[in-house]
Order: sequence, then structure tokens, then C-alpha cells
Amino acid sequence: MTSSLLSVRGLKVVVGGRHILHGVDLDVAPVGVTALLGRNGAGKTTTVRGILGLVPRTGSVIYDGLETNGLTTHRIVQRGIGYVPEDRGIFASLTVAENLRLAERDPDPAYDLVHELFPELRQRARQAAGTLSGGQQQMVAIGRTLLNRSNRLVIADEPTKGLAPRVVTEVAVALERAAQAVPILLVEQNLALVRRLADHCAVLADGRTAHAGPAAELLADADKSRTLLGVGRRADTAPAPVAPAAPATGGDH
Amino acid sequence: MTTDTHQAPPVLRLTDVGWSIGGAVILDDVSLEVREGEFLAFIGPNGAGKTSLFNLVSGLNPVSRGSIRLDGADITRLAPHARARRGLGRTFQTSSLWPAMTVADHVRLAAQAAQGGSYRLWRRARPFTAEVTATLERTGLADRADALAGSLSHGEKRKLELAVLLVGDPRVMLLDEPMAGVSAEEVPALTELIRSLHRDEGRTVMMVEHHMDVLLGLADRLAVMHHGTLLALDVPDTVMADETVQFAYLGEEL
Amino acid sequence: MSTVVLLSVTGLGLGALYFLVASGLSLIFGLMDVLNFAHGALLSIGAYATWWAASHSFGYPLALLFGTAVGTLASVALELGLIRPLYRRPREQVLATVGVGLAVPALLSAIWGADARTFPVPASLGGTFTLLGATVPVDRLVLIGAALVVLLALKAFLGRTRHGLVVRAGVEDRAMVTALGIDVRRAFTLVFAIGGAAAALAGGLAGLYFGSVDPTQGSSLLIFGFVVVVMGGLGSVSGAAVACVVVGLVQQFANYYSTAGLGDLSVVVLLAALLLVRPSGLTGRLA
Amino acid sequence: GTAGTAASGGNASAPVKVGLLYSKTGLLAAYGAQYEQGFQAGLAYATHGTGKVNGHQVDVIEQDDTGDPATAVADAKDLIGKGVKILAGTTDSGIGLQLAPLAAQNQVLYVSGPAATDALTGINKYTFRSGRESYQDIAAAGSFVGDPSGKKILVLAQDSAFGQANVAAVKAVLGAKGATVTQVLAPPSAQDLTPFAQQVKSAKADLVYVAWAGATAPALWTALDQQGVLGSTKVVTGLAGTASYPIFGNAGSKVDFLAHYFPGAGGNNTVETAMINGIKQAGGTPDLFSPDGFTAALMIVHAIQASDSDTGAMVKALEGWSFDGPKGAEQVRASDHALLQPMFQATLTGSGASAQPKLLTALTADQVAPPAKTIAG
Amino acid sequence: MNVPALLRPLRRWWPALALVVLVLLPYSALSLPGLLDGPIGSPGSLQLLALCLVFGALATGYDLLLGRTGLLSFGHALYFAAGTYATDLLLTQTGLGFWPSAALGLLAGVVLAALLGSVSLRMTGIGFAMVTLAFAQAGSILVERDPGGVTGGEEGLAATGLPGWLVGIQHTANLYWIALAYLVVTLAAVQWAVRSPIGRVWEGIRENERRVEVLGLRPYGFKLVAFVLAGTLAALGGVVYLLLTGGATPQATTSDFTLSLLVMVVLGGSGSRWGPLVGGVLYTWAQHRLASLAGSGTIAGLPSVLRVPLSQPLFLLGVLFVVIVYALPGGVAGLPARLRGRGAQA
Ligand SMILES: Nc1ncnc2c1ncn2[C@@H]1O[C@H](COP(=O)(O)OP(=O)(O)OP(=O)(O)O)[C@@H](O)[C@H]1O
Ligand SMILES: Nc1ncnc2c1ncn2[C@@H]1O[C@H](COP(=O)(O)OP(=O)(O)OP(=O)(O)O)[C@@H](O)[C@H]1O
Ligand SMILES: CC(C)C[C@H](N)C(=O)O
Ligand SMILES: [Mg+2]
Ligand SMILES: [Mg+2]
Repeated sequence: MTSSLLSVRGLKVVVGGRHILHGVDLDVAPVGVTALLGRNGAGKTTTVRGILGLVPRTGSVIYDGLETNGLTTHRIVQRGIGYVPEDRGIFASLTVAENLRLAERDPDPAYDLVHELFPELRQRARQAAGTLSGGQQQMVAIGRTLLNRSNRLVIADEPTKGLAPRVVTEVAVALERAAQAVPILLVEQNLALVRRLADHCAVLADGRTAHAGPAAELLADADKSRTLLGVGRRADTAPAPVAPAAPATGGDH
Repeated sequence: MTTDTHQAPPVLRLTDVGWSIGGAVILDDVSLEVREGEFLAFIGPNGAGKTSLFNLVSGLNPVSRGSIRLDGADITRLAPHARARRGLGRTFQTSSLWPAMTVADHVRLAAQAAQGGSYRLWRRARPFTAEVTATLERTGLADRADALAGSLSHGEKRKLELAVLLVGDPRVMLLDEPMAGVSAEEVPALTELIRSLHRDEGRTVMMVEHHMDVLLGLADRLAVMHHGTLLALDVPDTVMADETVQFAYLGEEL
Repeated sequence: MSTVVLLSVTGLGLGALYFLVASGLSLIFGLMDVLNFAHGALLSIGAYATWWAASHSFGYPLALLFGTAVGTLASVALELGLIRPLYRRPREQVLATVGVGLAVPALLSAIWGADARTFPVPASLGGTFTLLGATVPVDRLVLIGAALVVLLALKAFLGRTRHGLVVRAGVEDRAMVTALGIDVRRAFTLVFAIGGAAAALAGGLAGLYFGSVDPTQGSSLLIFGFVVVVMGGLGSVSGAAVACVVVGLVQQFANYYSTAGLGDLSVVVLLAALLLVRPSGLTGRLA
Repeated sequence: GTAGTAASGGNASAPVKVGLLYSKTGLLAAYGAQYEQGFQAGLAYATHGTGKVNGHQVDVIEQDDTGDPATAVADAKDLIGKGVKILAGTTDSGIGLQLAPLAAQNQVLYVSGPAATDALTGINKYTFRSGRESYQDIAAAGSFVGDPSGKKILVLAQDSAFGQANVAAVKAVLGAKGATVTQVLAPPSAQDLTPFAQQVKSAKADLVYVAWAGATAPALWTALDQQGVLGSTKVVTGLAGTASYPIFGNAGSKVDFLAHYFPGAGGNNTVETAMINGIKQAGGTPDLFSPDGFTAALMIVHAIQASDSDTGAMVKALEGWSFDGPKGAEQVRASDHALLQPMFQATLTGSGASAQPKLLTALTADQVAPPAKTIAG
Repeated sequence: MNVPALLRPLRRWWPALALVVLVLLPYSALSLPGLLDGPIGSPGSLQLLALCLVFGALATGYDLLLGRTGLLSFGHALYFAAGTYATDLLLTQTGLGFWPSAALGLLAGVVLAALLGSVSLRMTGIGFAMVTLAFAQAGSILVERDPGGVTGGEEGLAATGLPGWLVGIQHTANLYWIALAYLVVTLAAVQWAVRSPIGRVWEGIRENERRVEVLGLRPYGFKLVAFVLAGTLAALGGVVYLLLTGGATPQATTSDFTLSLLVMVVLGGSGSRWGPLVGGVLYTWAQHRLASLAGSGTIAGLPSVLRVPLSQPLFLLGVLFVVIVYALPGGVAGLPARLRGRGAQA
């Protein structure tokens, strides 16, 4: 992990007098998917927001060889970051098309890619994004990051939350494909998805990095997953499926 | 599968319910009955109309066609608060809370709303200590009692949604994706909580969820929504075996 | 007949005046959610700057340009100095503009006196022409023309450029816009500058319309500005334009045909009635 | 000090405090300044430059009423609380009407300023006035029609207390003499005045009396001119301050003016000359309301000559007092404290910035005397 | 015994202590140069203090809508003016005594608030703000038009027939005590209401009205209670104000009046117990005292670049706002917490 694209050291965040992060260390390799795990309230979202400069932070965040602590968010993002926020961050009063247009940074945005993955978004281009269903909104949020081919890092905070199983699978395929070109920092509660996509992972607990290492290793180790993630009893037997199929077609892939 | 639910009278009956907005038909001809103490789960692709249906039932959106009956009484045109007073409670897919109020105050307000006396200007507001403690314990929020809702993490907000609903003690609960964003570690406990609401406390539950593994262990019946219509409504095994459901909703397994 | 023509044309002129006042307000309120109580002050600054230049033999068009420029600068200064540092505190933003709205007229009356100053109206614009038997003042046409130009320019700005989009999004979720790599501050300053320019232009034209400038002119027009912005549907520039025409005509006809000159009351009644029937205003855009 | 010299028990050389309330700031600040300059000049004139009356130094305490009644009342209470026995001033009728009862409640002398409302006349025993009242304006306007009998007279005014008072006064003065009086009242907040000009035009009156105050005046005159009212009817209005001369634009020469005052209206009698010189020496500019301040000072000095602290004696001294003021011979009517004074007819010569008033006729105090009232309370 | 221990009872009892001090103020001959012109017990100072208290109370009542229930009303002046004008009209026109007139005047305010509130509250957000503004504007126009010559139009209406103990400079202390009593009543009413069950619902409505509805509570009724209560307090304030200024003036009916209440509330700190009071007192004090400051000798001696603007009280007031807005987020009432916070961080 010497040549990480993003390297976070001792990240601390205090909001409203409350210490939320006490020193998070995190590395995102220049290829593949790095998963950021932890239970609710562990500080995953805050870490991501810290990296992007959306919350006041101390510590060091080196992205692409540059210390970004002190830069404004738009400057950091302009260096090629795509971001799927946890609350989807769509603009309710703007139409779907406007939401996407706002995210354009490339001269030649990849609408074909977005519409292939989410055909819904083409049909609903003129609908106010606030009236979309929860899952459709999530599609907009993901679609925005796929629009810019020039992205060199994608940070996705629970991107598959609220998506129908079938779409989760599609997004997983898309992320997998994207990860070949662009490294992804993925916050995810869906461990099956993590298992499928992630190369590396870091686990947060109470605002600190509790573990970091290859993802497969952690998920394969029942004891470790139990202590770190609170799950894993069945990890060595049958993994909890993301999208359980009907009994007829059940089985491991 | 609890069989006695089939004999119980229908608590909620939707007859040819439809909703259109701005020329678009969002829901069309949805008819279904929910029996006392039944657990009815809703699945379907994104945008199928699940949340919209909940909005019609709870009164947040006006019904365009058809009628809704609760305990035999027509509630099609009742305002949301009137439906809530008849024992209908819901959670929101996108957390809808009071950002500048503490977690404990959420529970207090909901308890007060359920127990009445909100107009008593001359009295001190009750602290509802017992209710607050019990509810927060139950939803795993006990240590966040004094946090402002606006500062909660996503998963914590989901639990608070549930806590607000629980303390109101509704007979019929509409849960809109209560598990979305809840950490893997806590899913089993939350599942257990929802199960006990239904099984031990005998409440009628309607729940939208994309976590199929959770649903399959809970639901008496599964309703499949697609393009604003009710595609199927039956016991889970039958529904899951359906080819169309397979194709439209589940897709290939990951 | 000629009376109806006269009332219609002058009603349109009045509507044009209201639109000029409201356009910048609507832009800033609609896009930025800032209820800009300093809008009247910007209007007055534009009016006084135009008046000053016109009385220093600039010629009216040049003076108007000068006034608009001064108002724009003042607006940018206001945004940079007061509004921007308070973006996290929207209530305080409004309060700060209230402060400016109090201070600027006081300052103007400290410098040029509380009395109305007569505005040097060029002879070409001070006259009248006959239309279907009605004697119509020429300056009404100037206002109507200016209002149309402003309407088209704003529509073009909102429709053709990304700035409008950025600002609308920025009001909803400022942080998220920056997280898309957009410098939202620049867009906000630009919008404020345009709002200020529109206000100052309105001020310079109001000077022409009234034949005088005084320190409270801006603030007293402001209330009509708010009314039409709300009636039109918040943030909808075209809605505001329609509302202006309606208000201008209704006021004019009510003033003539009701014995007691009920024009001012009619506007208020119109506002209340419209809102109670159509809460989201004429164009249906809700706040 | 030496006790018991003065009848009222006051200290023989103790200063007499006079509270002067006027708008230093706010909408009527320009009028306030005229009033204050006039007052200072009047005080100097009446005390022969000593600032002393019967050995009492006259201490003038100035307060800014900012045009707000609540502020004025607070200031007045403050002044009375500090032992002020004489209050003077205010340009605003609304403020004057709040101050008058206060004066009566506390038994202090109150000499109101340019506030024009007739209601201040005879309002109570302690209140006097140093300016003209609306009725005198109307009476002066009426002098333009010759014999009003059978004439159609139209009043164009704002639909406010000031405007309505003018309508009522015209009806009382000219209606009584057989004229038919109608009115066109515009909302005070009206922005476009063309409809009203049009209404005036179509009424085809023999005389139009315009009672208009405020910032929309230039727009009004432009509208009246553009709609051809000025060319077709005799239009009379009150002449306001120097700053207002240009607002008539090209219309000025087509309008007849009644004037409360403009420099030179008094025919340069000695008092007027003294006032003008006094104001100019102090760096001020004589204008519309200079005589109101000047006269107030004359009245106050006269009152103090009667007593330095007994308000009853002051009132007594002023009631029925005749004196030469800047406008000519004036008298405080004993029955209701109206200030009987000459008024003027004038025209404007030149247009725009170079407009100047020219005196046509001076009307004597009797010609424009308001009907007598009795003092209330 | 250490100092903090001594201060602890103070923390609990300081409002009572402050009240005692306020009650006794008319007997004080203390001078506060700069703050007040003349000793505290002098009529001028008492009048100003009373005005400050009345506006502190009015702002507190207004904040019941703005800060507690989240209702932005642009028409609060109407209910205040209703109290003032109705009482004044009854006094001058009917010859009823003061107490019956005041009671009926208050009733007029309550009825008006209930009527117009029930209509305006059908709207939410900016629509509500504008409908309340429209009603208040109509009221303001009505007063200005002086129908039938009863309101006095822009000249206002001086009150007559007030009992002797309420008029005259020597009775200023009585007016001051009435103002103080009004403040105490308002603070108590607001505090009481906010801590009652209904106060909890208001908080919910302020934060998320929709959600309250889903709990089974109809926001409309609760908002109406807030509106009528605030309107009642405003009307009561109008009656007290009538006594203080000895008359009704149209300034009190304007939207500027409501705007100044808004400024007071935000200045002091909206939604806090003492904030609106502090804001109201500060604003009123500044408005009256800045006029003297602006006219003072110190300013007259300045070069004209400084003198010209500084001689305008409104300019000073405007600038003062902007400065306070900057320096004190959350209003003046948030200051102690900020200081404490800073101390904790250091
Ligand atoms: N603005 C804030 N003020 C105070 N506390 C906050 C704030 N934002 C977050 N927190 C707290 O910080 C902790 C971490 O929050 P964060 O959102 O980073 O968690 P998370 O790991 O993303 O959780 P989840 O899985 O639920 O999304 C939580 O306990 C949350 O309540
Ligand atoms: N105002 C509207 N105008 C147009 N379409 C709308 C409007 N409101 C909702 N819709 C559409 O109605 C459909 C139903 O939405 P709904 O939120 O009920 O879906 P859902 O089944 O809950 O989906 P998800 O699983 O993603 O939450 C969506 O396709 C949505 O885009
Ligand atoms: C300055 C004047 C127009 C004021 C007027 N005299 C009044 O009574 O208020
Ligand atoms: Mg999170
Ligand atoms: Mg949904």
C-alpha cells in the first residue's frame, strides 16, 4: 500500500463540540475497490465527508500526491473525484436531466453508459427529481458519478441502499467494470456485495480504524468478522445472499 | 405461516385504488385486503409504486380513484392525522424527523400524540420517562437519547423512525424500507424486533423492503408491485416461484 | 374608449415598473432563497447614481448605464461583504440585508437630504403621444421596453447558462454542489450582481417615471416587488411578469373606476385571494 | 439665590428651559431645519441678541423627534421631567396631536410648529400654534375664484387625514358661499397618477384645488400637465419650500399658488428683514417654515416676559396678543388660540431649477381667518 | 465557601432578583451616563425603560410564532394596532371608562386574531407570510384612510378620558409598572405555553409539520392556538403602548412595525427564553438613544465624511445590526453559551 491514490492519516473531526473521528487511517489503492465498513454511527460517512472537505477536519489527507487538507471541496473534487453521498444528495426541485447536467465535468459526458445502466433516467429526464421513488433517486446519485470518464476516484457511500435486488446486481456489475479503470472507495453494509467487489477493506469502530487489510481475508475469518463486523457466523458456510433468489434457482455463484 | 390470520376480519381494504398526478398514472386499480394481525410484505422494482401506495393509505397523497376502508369505515378522504388517530402508523423511506429535536423528545412527542391531551395549555408537558427509556432500549438508541436528530448517522435515523412509530402504539403499521442502511450487524436484532411486533403483539404490519432474506422469514403474504399495479399477492413460496417476479424484480443472483 | 386605452397603457407601464423592481428580487429570492431587504437600497443607489450622472450632463442613456454599473458594484460588494460570510446562517443573511435596507436610505438622506430631488427628464422622454385618442406619456413606453428586455435577458440567463442551475441547486444543498466540483460561491456572486443590476436599472428608470428621486422611493416600491414575486410563484420570472401586468392593470382601473381610489386595497385583496385559491402562485412553483 | 423676588417664586436669574422638538432626521428633516433656524433667529431678535428675558437666560434644549410620535412623546416626557415648562415645535401634525394632550396633562406651555392640522386649534388651554393651519390655506385658495357662487370646485388630494381635512375645509369655506365642491382622492401610495389626472380632466371644474404632500408630487404635476388639466382649468395649490419649485417642471407657470410664506412675501417688513438676515448670518437659508420657528420664538419670549415659570400667566399673556411677525400683522386669537396671519397669492416665474415665486397679492389675516372654535376641556 | 457555590442559588433565582430590581427602579436616582439621559427614576428615563420593556414583551410574544412554532407572520402589527386603536376609539368615541375600553380593545384583538388566523393558517410558508401581510396592509390602509374621520388617519388619535393616575409626568412610574407587569405576563404566558403539551407540539410543527400530522395531530389547531395567543399578547401590548404614548399612531399598523419585531427577535435570539426580550430592549433603546447620540456634540465635531452619516440614527441602527449579526450568531442570547463554549475549548 505504499503507492496509494488516497492516503488518510490521523483524520479527526469535531462537529458541534462532539468528537466524531478520533484518528482514522485509510488507504485507497490505485486500482480496485476499497471497502469501508463498520456499524451504524461508526464514522464511515464522516470519514468520507472529511476526505472531501465537507466537514472541518484535522489530520492529513493526501490525494494523488497532494495534501488536500485546506483545499475547498470543489477544488478537491475537480481533481477527478466522483461522489455518491449517503443521503443521495439529489436536488429535489431540479429535473433528472438537470441533476445530471449539473454533474457534468467532462466535455463529453458518458450519458450512454448511465442510460444503459438506468434506462429509467432517460424516460424520466423531465421529472422533478424530488418526486422520484427512493430507488430512482439513488440511480440519479450513482449515474452522476458515471457521467465523468475523467474521474480518477469514486467514493460511494452505501450506493445500493434502497435499490431493488435486480438493480443491485446491475450496479454491482457496473461498479466492477468501473473499478477496472477507476479505484473505488465503497461504504457498504451489504457484505455479499463487499465480498464480490472489494479487494481491500478498512473497518471503523467508534471513530477509529479498527482493522485494515485484504477484504477476502477478513470476510473469510469468522472470528474476525464477528468481532469487527458483528456478523460472520455463517460466513464459512453459506454467505448471506444479497439478492436471494427463489428456491428453485438458489445456490452459490 | 400463521393460519389463523386468514379467518380474521380485514382491517384494511383497498378497492380499485388509483393515483394519478400530472397526467401520469402512478397507481392503478390496486385492490387488496389486509387481515387483522397479518404481516403483508411489498416487493417490486424501484418506482413500482410501493411508497405511493403507503402514501395513499396514510393520507399523505389524495386518492384519485377507488376507496380505502379501515375497520370497515371509509377513510378514503380522511386527513392523515385522522387516520393516525384510528391506529394507523407509518415510517418513511427517507427519514422524516424533527432535526433540531433530541431523540428523547421525538419519543415524548409521539407518546403525547398517542395518549392525547396535547391541547392542555395549562399543564406541564409530561416527561414520559418510562416510555422513552423502554422505546429507546428496544430500538438500540438508548445511548443517543440526548443527541439531536439532525446529527444522527443514517442508520440511527432509521431506528429513530421506528422508535417514533412504536411509542405511538398503532394497530396497523406501515414500514417503508426500515432496514435500508441499517448495519449488517444490527439487521438480525431489528428483524427480531419487527417480528415480535407482529407475532407477539399481534399488530397488523405492512412492510416494503428490498432485503429479501429479511422478508422471507417475516411475511405471511407477499405483494408484488409492478408499474403501479399489483402483480401478485400470495404466500411467499408461490410468489417467489413466479417467473415474472424472478425476471422483473430479482434478476440473476449476485 | 380613450380612457380605457390610457388606463391600459399606463397600467402596463406601471406593471413594467413593478416588474423592473421585482425581477432582481425574484431572481435572488427564487434562486438563492434570500429575501433581500436591501433590494430597495440597491434600487435607491441606482436611482441616485443615475440622477447624479444625469444632473452632471451625462445624457440620460449614459447616466442610466452609470447608475446600473454603480448599483451592480454595490450589489457585488454586498454579496461579498455581507451575504457570503453568512451562508450557513440564512436568517442572519436576511437580517443583514434589513440592516443595509435601513442604513442606505438614511445615508442617502444624510448626503442629499430627505426631500425628493427632481430628476432631469430629457425632453424626448418627457412628452406624450396620441394613441386612439388617449394622451400617453412617452416614458411609459420606455419602461415597457426595458421590462421586456430585462425579462428576455433573465430568461436567457436562466435557460441558456448553467449558473441558474448551479444557484438553484446550491440553495437546496450547497455542500452537495461543491461536492460536484462546482465553485458555488462564484455563481452566487454573479446572481447577486445581476439582481443588483436589475434593481439599479429599475431605480434609474423609476427616477424617470416619477420625475424625482428620494431616499425612500426604493423601500416603498419594494413591498410591491414582494407582492408580485409571491403572486407570480416564487422564483418564476415569467410568473412575476404576468403578476406585474395583472397588478398594474387592476390597480390602474380600480383607481379610476372606484370612487374612493381603491387601487392599493385591490392589490392586497388580489394577493390574499390568489394565495388562498392557489397557494403556489400563478405559475404553481412552490417555495 | 435671592428668594421671593419674582411673583411666581422662581429664581430671578435662573435660566428658563425651552424644549424644542423637531425632525433633525427623518422624512421632514428639511422642514425641521427651516423651523429650527427660524426659531434661533427669532430668539436672537426678540432678546436683542442677549438670549435673556428679564434676566433669565433662555436655554433651548433641542430633541430630534425623527418623525416618530413615540420618540417625540418620550422626548417630551423627558424634557418635562427635567423641568422644562415650555415646549415648542414639530412639523408633523401626527406628532403635534400627541404632544398637545401631554402639555395639558402636565400644565406646560406648548407652541406647535408647522404642523398644519386644524385640530390643534383650540385643542386645549396650553396649546398654541406658530404656523398657519389648513383652513387658512383653503381660504387663500378660495380667493382665486372671485365669487364662488355657482362655481364648480374640485379638490384633488390624497386620501389621508390631511387630504380629507382639505376637502372638508373647502366645503366649509367655499361650499358655504354657494360653490359645488367635489373631490378626487388618490390613495397615498398610488404610484401612477394618470387616472386621477384623467378624472380631474373629465370633471371640467371651474377651479381645481390641489392639496398634495410627499414624494409623488412631481409625478402628479407631470400627469396633470400631460393630460391637459393645467391648460383647461384654473389650478391652485399651495406653494411649498424652495426645494419644491422645480418639481412643477414646465407646469409651474400654468398654476396659481397660495403661499404660506416664501422669502420676500412679507414685503420686506422690518421683522421679515430681521428674520432673513438672522438666518443668513447663522449660515441658514430662509424658506417656507422659517416664520413658524421665528414666530414661536417671539411668542415664547413674550410668554416668559409674563412669567418664567407660571404657565397660567404665560397662557394669559399670549391669549389675544397682537404682534408684528415676519408675514405681517398677526394675532393669537384668545378664544381658540388660532394664529391669525396674512396669507399670499403667488406665481412661479421661470421653470425647472430657475423657478422663482412672485408675490401677487397679500391677503390680510382677517380675509383668511378660520372660524372661531371654543377651547375643549 | 467558594464563589461558585455562592453563585449557584443565584443561577436559579436571578429572574426573581431581576424582577425585584426592576420593580424598584423608579425609586433609583442612579445615573447611567450614555445609557440613559438623566437618572433612572426620572420621567424621561422611565418612559424609555417602559418602552423597552413593552417591546421586549412584544418581541417575546411574536417569537411564539416565529421561534416556537416556525410561523413567519408579516402581519403581527395588525393585532397590536387592533388593541391600541380599538381601545382608543372606545375611549374617545363612546365615553366608556378606561377599564371597559381596554377590556373590549383586547377582545377586539383576540377576535381579529382568531378570525384572520383561521383563514391565514390555511396557508403555509411564504404564502402564510404574505397573506398575513395582506391582511395587515389592508388594516393599515384602513387606518390611513381615516373612514368617517374616526382613526385620525396619518395624524393618529390622541387618547382622551384616561384616569388621572395614568397621565401626567408625575405618574410615569405607574406606566412603567404597567409595562413591567405586561412583560411579566407575557414571559409567564409564553414560558408556560412552551412547556405545556402544546409547546411540545409546536416544536414538532416548527421542525417538520408533515410528520406531526402523521402522528395523529392536526397542526392547524395547534398553530391557531399559537396565533391567537400571540395575537392576544400583542393586543394587550397595544393597550399598554396606548397608555405609554398617550395615543394611537398609524406607524404601529405598518409592515415596518412587524419587520422591526422580526429584527428584535433575531437580534436577541429566536426560540430562546430571554433572546426576544433582550433583542426588543436593545432595539428600542438603540432607536431612541441613537438619535441623541447622532445629535451629540462629539459627532458634530467630526469631519463631514464621518459626521454626515453618523448624524443619522437610522444609519447607526442599520450598521449596528449588521455588526451584531456578524459578531453574535444566534443572537445576543447565544452569547453566554458561546463564551462558555470558547472557555471549554481553550
Ligand atoms: N453534525 C453532527 N453533529 C453531531 N454528531 C454527528 C454529526 N454528524 C454525525 N454525527 C455523529 O457521528 C457519528 C458517526 O456518524 P456517521 O454518519 O459518520 O456514521 P456512519 O458510520 O456513516 O453510520 P451509518 O452506517 O449509520 O451511516 C454518529 O454517532 C453521529 O451521530
Ligand atoms: N409527482 C410525480 N410526477 C411524476 N411521477 C411521479 C410523481 N411522484 C411519483 N412519481 C413516480 O411514481 C412512481 C412510484 O414511486 P414510488 O415512490 O411509489 O416507488 P417505490 O415502489 O416506492 O420505489 P422504491 O423502491 O424505489 O422506493 C415512480 O416511478 C415515481 O417516479
Ligand atoms: C411639512 C408639511 C407638509 C407637514 C404638514 N404641515 C403637516 O401637517 O404635517
Ligand atoms: Mg453513514
Ligand atoms: Mg419507495
